[in-house]
Amino acid sequence: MAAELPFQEDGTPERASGEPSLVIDVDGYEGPLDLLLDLARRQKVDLARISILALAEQYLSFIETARALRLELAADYLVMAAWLAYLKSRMLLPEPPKGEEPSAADLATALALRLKRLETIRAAAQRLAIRERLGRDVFARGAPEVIASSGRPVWEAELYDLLAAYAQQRQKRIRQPMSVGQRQVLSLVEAREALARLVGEAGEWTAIDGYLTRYMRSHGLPAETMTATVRASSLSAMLEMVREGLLDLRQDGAFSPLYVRRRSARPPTLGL
Amino acid sequence: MAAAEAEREDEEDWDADEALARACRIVEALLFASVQPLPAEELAKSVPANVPIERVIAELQQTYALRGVTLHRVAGGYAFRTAPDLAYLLAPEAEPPRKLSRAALETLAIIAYHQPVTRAEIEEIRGVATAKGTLDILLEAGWVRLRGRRRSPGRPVTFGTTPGFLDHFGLDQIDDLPGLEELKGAGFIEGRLAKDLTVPVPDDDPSLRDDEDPLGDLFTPLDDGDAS
Amino acid sequence: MAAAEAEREDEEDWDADEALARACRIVEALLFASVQPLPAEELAKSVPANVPIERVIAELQQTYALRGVTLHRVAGGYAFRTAPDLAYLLAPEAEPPRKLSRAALETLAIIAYHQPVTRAEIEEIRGVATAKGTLDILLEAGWVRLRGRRRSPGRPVTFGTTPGFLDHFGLDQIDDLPGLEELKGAGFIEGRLAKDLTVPVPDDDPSLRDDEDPLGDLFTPLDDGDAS
Repeated sequence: MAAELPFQEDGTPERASGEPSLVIDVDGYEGPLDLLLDLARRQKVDLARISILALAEQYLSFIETARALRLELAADYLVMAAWLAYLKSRMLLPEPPKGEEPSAADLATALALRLKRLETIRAAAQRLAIRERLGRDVFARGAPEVIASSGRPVWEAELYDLLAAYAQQRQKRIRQPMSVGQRQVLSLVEAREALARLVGEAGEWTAIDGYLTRYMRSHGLPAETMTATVRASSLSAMLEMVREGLLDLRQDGAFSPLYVRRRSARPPTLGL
Repeated sequence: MAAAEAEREDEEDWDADEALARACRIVEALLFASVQPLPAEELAKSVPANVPIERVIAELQQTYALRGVTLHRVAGGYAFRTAPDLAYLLAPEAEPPRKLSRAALETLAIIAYHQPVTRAEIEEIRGVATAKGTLDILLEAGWVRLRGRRRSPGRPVTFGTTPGFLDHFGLDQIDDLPGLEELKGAGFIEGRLAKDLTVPVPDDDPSLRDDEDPLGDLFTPLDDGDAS
Repeated sequence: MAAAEAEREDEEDWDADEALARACRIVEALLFASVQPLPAEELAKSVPANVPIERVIAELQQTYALRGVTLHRVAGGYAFRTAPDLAYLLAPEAEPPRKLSRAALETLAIIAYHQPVTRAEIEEIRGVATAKGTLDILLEAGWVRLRGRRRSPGRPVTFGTTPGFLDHFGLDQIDDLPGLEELKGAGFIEGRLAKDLTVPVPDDDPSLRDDEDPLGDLFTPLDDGDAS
């Protein structure tokens, strides 16, 4: 009974202890240390005498199983797995001559101590939770009176309340006016429609810039905000139409004007 | 046989005493914890059925008769009250401290961070009109004071915090108030910060700023200053 | 002569009894009136100088020991609270206190035992990041407060417990928290303990430690922070 997790009533899923097979239940754990502590408990020995090597192996196999089941693991768990794999290798290999790093044994002890500390504080928290609590187990006077000499303020306010009110208020107000204006774009579909009309007109090489300028003016699209999107969408649409064999494109040099022409109905040249 | 009967009677008495004592404890606790006086029928519900509630109340009234707290019949029910001769210990007219309203907290915080600040500026920051009573409460509590007048059209009154404000909130100096990074670090502000969210460095230096004039005529009603 | 002396002694006794009874009534009235625990020094101010306050409290504790309302020693003072065994009668009336999540409870325990403690230290012990709301719940409940800043890189805020924490959990002083030996005795901890793992003696002394700075001086003003 002493080995039971003290917090199971908190909606944490029941964890089987001492079962040989691992129960995959990542959601039930509060992070990798919690998982390690649970695995350690299954060794049924005092944490100070626990086999860290065995613990590392169990943890790594847990992670492997979880991955095999394609469970999504938080990065924390993977970081711990990497560290334990490193620790395991350090423990299995002969200890190198004294260097900068702490020895494998020190690392293992530190981990055992950390687990013990978590277990201890959990026990302490549990002791706290079962104390008689004001407003649950014992009650104060329901209709208190004010003592003459108390000199207590008429208004109650905590620094926490003040800061919370200020922060929320400022944040709320700042957020309110922020609205993302709708970006004006010429969609690819629209660009293609515009070009389809051009295809009808352009039997000979026609400068695309002039055509697009006329198109924008006739559709009431402001040049200062729309030129870039009209150009980009039109170019994409044109390339698509070239691929489909509807258009020919010509440009005599870098940055020189782009010309477009309806492709004649002759079959494409072989080897092109 | 007579002895056996006497013993049974004793036992019954003992049981009855026990039940009465338990009923007294229950009624005592109920009356102590209750916000309002409790009527006898209400109390009777929690008491063992074989104990008449009148007995319990009579017993308690007697127990407490000479104590510092006595059992009174008030407003159709029963309640514990301080014994009348000890009334001098209490401040009967004083109300128990009330929680400062949300609006008052916001206003107070804005004055603390943005002082010297006018009522119009507070409203600009909060985005709502400040109810008349809100500033009054802060002034009365001694946390906020009139500093001076802003040198601008309408000469509105400027507000600032007092030493009493620092005292109440356990601040050593006004710039103990956390800045933006601290508010964020302590979890008061969440999420991505809006770029234009700034928190001024609070300053309650009592000397007037360049754009402040002395209050001057205190008889000019406060509202006039805000009229423009 | 002997008779006269005896009479005077009787009279003195009677006076002393009278004074004690009166003091009991006064302290009773004060403790009934107040929701917050009152420290003995506070109570002593209202009591005749020749009556030691300890006597009064001992007397009251005895008087109320078996009643429905009992005298508790909490948060460094005294308070009347309903007897715990009657909670079942009162709980349905009262608004139940917010249920503490496992994370909140653990965080609270870490703060209580290790204070002053930073958020990073809490996370180091628990091995997980502290969710945004967890500290909020504890701060809002008034059990935890911002103490100061750790004099270390990043100058993190330190947390500690409040008198409200003691009151809520019925602790007189912070070192009434169950210690490690006690935890072991109660079977919560199995086996022997590594030497350097002792639970620290909890200490909520509000004065700052050697490695703590006041909240204030170190709050970096936002504008400065941006500039650097």
